[in-house]
Amino acid sequence: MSTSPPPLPPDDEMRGIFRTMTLIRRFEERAADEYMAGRIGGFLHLAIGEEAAIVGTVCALRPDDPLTSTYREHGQALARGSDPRAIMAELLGRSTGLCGGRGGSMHLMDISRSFYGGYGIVGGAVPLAVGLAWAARYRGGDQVAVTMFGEGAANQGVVSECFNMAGLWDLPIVFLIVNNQYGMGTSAKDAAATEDFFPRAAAYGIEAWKVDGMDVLAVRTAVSEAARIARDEGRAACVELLTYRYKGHSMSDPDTTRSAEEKDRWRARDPLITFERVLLGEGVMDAEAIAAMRAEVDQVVDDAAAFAEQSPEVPVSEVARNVYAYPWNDDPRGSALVSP
Amino acid sequence: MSTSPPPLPPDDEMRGIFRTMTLIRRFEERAADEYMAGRIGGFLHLAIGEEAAIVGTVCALRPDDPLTSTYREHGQALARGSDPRAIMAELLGRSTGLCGGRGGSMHLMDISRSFYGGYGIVGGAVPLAVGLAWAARYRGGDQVAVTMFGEGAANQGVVSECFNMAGLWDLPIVFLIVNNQYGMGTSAKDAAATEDFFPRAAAYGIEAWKVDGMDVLAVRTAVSEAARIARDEGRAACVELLTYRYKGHSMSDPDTTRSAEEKDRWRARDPLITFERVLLGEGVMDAEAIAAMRAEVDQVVDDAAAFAEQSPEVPVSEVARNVYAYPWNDDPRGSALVSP
Amino acid sequence: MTTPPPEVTYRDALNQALREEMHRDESVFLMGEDIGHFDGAFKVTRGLLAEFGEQRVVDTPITEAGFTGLGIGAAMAGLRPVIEIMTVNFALVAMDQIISNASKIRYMFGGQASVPMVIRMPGGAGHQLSAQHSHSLEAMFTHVPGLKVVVPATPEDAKGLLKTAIRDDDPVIFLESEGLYGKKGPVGGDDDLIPFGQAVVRRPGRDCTVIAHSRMVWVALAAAERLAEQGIEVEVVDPRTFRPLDLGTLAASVARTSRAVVVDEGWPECGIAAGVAAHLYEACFDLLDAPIGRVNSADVPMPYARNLEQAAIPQPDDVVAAVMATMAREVPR
Amino acid sequence: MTTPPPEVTYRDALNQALREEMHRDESVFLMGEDIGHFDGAFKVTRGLLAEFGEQRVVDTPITEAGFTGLGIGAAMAGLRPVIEIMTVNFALVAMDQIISNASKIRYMFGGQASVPMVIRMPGGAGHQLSAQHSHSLEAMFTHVPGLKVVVPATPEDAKGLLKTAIRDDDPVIFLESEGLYGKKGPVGGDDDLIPFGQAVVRRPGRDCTVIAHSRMVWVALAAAERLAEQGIEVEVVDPRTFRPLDLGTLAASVARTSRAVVVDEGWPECGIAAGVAAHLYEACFDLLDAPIGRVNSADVPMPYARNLEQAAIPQPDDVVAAVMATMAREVPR
Ligand SMILES: Cc1ncc(C[n+]2csc(CCOP(=O)(O)OP(=O)(O)O)c2C)c(N)n1
Ligand SMILES: Cc1ncc(C[n+]2csc(CCOP(=O)(O)OP(=O)(O)O)c2C)c(N)n1
Ligand SMILES: [Mg+2]
Ligand SMILES: [Mg+2]
Repeated sequence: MSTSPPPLPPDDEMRGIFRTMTLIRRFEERAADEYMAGRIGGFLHLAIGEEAAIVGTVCALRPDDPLTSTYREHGQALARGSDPRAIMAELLGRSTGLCGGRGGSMHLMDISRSFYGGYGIVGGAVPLAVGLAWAARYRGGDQVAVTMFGEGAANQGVVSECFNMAGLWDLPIVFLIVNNQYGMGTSAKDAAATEDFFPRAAAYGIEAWKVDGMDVLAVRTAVSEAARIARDEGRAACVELLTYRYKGHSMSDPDTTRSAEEKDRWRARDPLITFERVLLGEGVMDAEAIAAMRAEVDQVVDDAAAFAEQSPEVPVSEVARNVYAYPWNDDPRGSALVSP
Repeated sequence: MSTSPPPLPPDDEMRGIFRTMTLIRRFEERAADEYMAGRIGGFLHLAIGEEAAIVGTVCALRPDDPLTSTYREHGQALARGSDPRAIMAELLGRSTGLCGGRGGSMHLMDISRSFYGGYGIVGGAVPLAVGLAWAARYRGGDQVAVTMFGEGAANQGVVSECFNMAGLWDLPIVFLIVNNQYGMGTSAKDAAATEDFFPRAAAYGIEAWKVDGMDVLAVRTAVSEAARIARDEGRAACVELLTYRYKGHSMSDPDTTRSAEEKDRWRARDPLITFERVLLGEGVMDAEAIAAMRAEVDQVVDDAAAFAEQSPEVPVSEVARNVYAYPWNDDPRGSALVSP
Repeated sequence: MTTPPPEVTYRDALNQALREEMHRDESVFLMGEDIGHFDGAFKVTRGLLAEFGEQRVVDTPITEAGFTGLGIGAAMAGLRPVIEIMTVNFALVAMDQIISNASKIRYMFGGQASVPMVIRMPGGAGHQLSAQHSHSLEAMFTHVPGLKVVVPATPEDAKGLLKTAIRDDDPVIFLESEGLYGKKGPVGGDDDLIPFGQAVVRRPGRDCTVIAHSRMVWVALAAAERLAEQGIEVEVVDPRTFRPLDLGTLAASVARTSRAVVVDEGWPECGIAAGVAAHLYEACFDLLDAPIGRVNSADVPMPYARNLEQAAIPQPDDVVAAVMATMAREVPR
Repeated sequence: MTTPPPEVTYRDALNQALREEMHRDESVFLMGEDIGHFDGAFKVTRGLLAEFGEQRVVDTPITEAGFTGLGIGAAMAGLRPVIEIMTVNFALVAMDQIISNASKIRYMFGGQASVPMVIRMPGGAGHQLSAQHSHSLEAMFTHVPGLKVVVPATPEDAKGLLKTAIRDDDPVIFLESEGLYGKKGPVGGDDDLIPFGQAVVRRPGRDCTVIAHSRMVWVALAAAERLAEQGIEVEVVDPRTFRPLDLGTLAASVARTSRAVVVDEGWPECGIAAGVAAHLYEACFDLLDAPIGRVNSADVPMPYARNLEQAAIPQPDDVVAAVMATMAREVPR
């Protein structure tokens, strides 16, 4: 939106951003190993390549701004500061997991950090974020709800419904379209009538624009501006973040539909490498500091994996816990329908 | 779209348009009487005030262009040439009805006239029309599918999905947003983020614009152009028709939310009166011819009502007919699930 | 000196519940199509916009998936939304929000979040609204763990159960009957909550238990009158909620009568009657003298014509016939 | 000289059916997410894009309501769409199109229009996909008149029933099991259609009838093995379609065994097991020696952790236990 390049964030924040991006990358690489070793089941969707979009977003928000995501949300939880141990334990389905092993990789939530969860139905979480924005305004709070979803999700009707509600009621919400150019194996070109997605929000009177989602500072600037519009002007905003995922859709995707050439082109723009160059160039960190940071992050990830692997399984007797607000029926084969 | 006023249609067509608009008006007034007399049950949604939008559309289409509508669709059936007797009998739930008394006012269909039906779920028929367009193209036909839906329906997510599919696949379809400014009792202003609806289609690369839906010739011109785009250029188009309904949402609506002043303002633009002036001014019909036409139409409507009232009820033994392609179970209390 | 309690309609009973709970708790708000300026399609929310303002009584666009999801999000944030889906038929476009989100959020996030939300939905047939507007979807919602399902038959229950629903910490599917809005009866006061999971005997009887809910309670009671004329005394039991289900009360009645008929306006296959019957067969297998009768709507999309529609939905005579069939059965002992 | 028939996977059996029917009838086309360039999420449509081109094998946006509705419209116009909804879980966003349109169009328009369409949907649990991705929604579809519901358990049935579905003039809900795609078996040829409404006995037995469909057939057969070791011979019957249901074959088996257990991966309330049991109680009331056992998934949203998930879905041991409970019952004659 603004034309002159914004000033760089303070050095501390720059280092924090880089550390978080590195943590996400390393954490997910380790998660992939755990998956290959058979300790993680189900789907495992990695956001490797999309770290700038995630971290640039989270660092532009206040910690109490409610955030929702898709199933590709390890990064959001990590960026919000959730314990890597609890996240990894969740991926391994252990009782120490962030969600007690009930959700797994697709359904992380850390409500104590205003991270309102990862959801598996494409587009399905977007109205929840509208509701979080609604609640903030209803209570007179100044939080801004933020929802990240894919360009594939932007084709789901419910997302348009959300644009309309947010525009109509001037809700404090930021829609972030994470355009990684693919929905599973299908190119956005084969799924969407137009190349750009943000004009769909604009058709509902929502301020909307597109930025380079590989550049963490560009994302940070855009999301800050969007959050400002939402917080200070009480209007919805939408930013499309153009990015790329380096891995398949999930660990089970052989990733054969995207050309090697295309992948290489986007790998050349790896957000971690790019940002490392900025840090070095601006003298925020030197090679030694970076190496030390990486070692520390590796340590955190090792520790998280060890913690998760050593954590106990969830007792099977607890399978029917938390279906309802009170324990309704402890017999997993029984019917929760029968009254207590 | 075009700037110079298009030439008037041939006199014959002008007369036909006026007769059809009159027929719709009179037919619906009679239907209202039948409803008040208790002979029509359920909902009865009248399109009185919207005749220009309906007739201007249908006269711009080829008879084999598939058309879908909402529950407010008596006019579409009449304009397509369905027998007024069969329509009125359907409204009365008689065996001679257009749909054998199964559908009633909301679910007229005359597939022999490529009228693919009236549907009750707001927005729900729009994808069906996309499918009709798909089928036309699949078969190499040059029909254009046309779907009429309200501005309230334009808020339903599935309509956006349809814009995307039509834009993506360049389907021969015309989306007609019948903007009568209200969805049931709620003003469009209270339900939509923007005043105009057509930009939503435009956000998907669909050619889209707005016209005066009270002017039958303006509608005819716009829909002709939209159909031309769809038929000749093989691209979707969208026209928003600004109009007004003079009656409540349905016969059971006391219609208290709209101001008398607003109603008067729109009544002054009654499409029948306006078009009558054009006919008189252009010398296409004189007062006498108009009176004769009205008498003839009244005759048709009287006859339709008499026919319907005298028609037999549907035999109750047929309640389970047409659930499936073959008669599955004749016992209305039995289960169609049990195999024959 | 005892004046009879004033009678109010089912519609107004609901209105009272909403008003009282909104006064009691600022976190309660209403949202739905035409509920404000139009007073609601069935006038249940009449006057509430004027009383509570646009922040708490919200007219929505026709986007059921969107605003149901909004309600879920707001509930996660601790508000208590009461969402009106104009009729249950339109819940079909919001099914994903209800089943994938509302019913699962507490569980799949390990208990971190609650969804204290009510989804009010009128439903049922009988007004010639034909196939797309006549659903009774109790079975679909009852199928889903994580939801609570409430089906009031009287003004008193409508009020007391709605108040309970609003204070409940789980998502409640609150199914009203379009055919009952005008029904009058006494109602409780501000503090008269009716707990979930407590069936009620609407009419005692020894010969056969008739289980019916919502509008079908009245159909069953009409049938009971006719049967009484023939000396058959049926016990009409109203479960009032299907999640939770008060199987104890139902089974106790069947244990006394040895016979049961379940009346349900929904379709027969995998329906409420089948579901309740399955429980009763299991609970009372040795006590039943005859197979449990099921009275459902015909297994067809609802027809428009009045005579067809009346033939397709359960009538008192259908209940009479089912009870008679049950009674006529030779006891195979 | 008799070589055994070649074995193909359930996945490839479906692929054969699609390919053969597409060759046979030009009006058949496939549409769904990732079915073309990606070969389908479960690779069922592998190679078909290359063979039939983009007009007949169509990758869609992620808009299940939209393209399901498109399919319905195309079917009304006389084409034969085979829509793939990537998994049944995502059918929840298309529920309105399926229930309000597909199932009702023939009826509510008095027979003027047909909807000759197949909606293919993989489903079921067992792969740790947790709450939003593990549904078995057979009961919801079976509830709805106007739909046909098909649940193949073997490659042969997958192929033969899919061919029948494609040629059928009504909307067919074709539910595949994610857990069966790799299962091998013989399949029929080009003309081997399997009619709807014909149950099949998968294993004969005299002691108890076990009714199971789709993946549960294999769970039931494993249980049957274990039971046989104890001298209990169960008869495993697979209904293959729930609409129509071959109650005759099911009831005949129960009439022989006097005992039944229904195994169903869906939830218990108003589920398939309840629905089938209700029919059997009615058909075989005097012949049953014990209440019909129901083995369902736990009444909970599906948990992620492997041990919890395995505990929540029906296992052979659960079937064994249900059969034993049925057998242990004192016969009250
Ligand atoms: C309603 C629905 N349809 C289909 C799927 C299967 N699915 C999971 S992720 C995905 C692709 C989503 O693409 P996008 O929104 O761009 O997000 P990305 O995976 O690229 O982050 C699909 C089709 C689903 N989970 N939900
Ligand atoms: C999905 C759905 N939600 C709600 C309704 C109830 N309803 C019927 S018509 C209507 C208003 C529709 O407004 P609009 O689309 O503008 O069409 P109009 O009635 O003005 O012609 C509503 C809310 C419905 N039929 N379907
Ligand atoms: Mg994507
Ligand atoms: Mg309107």
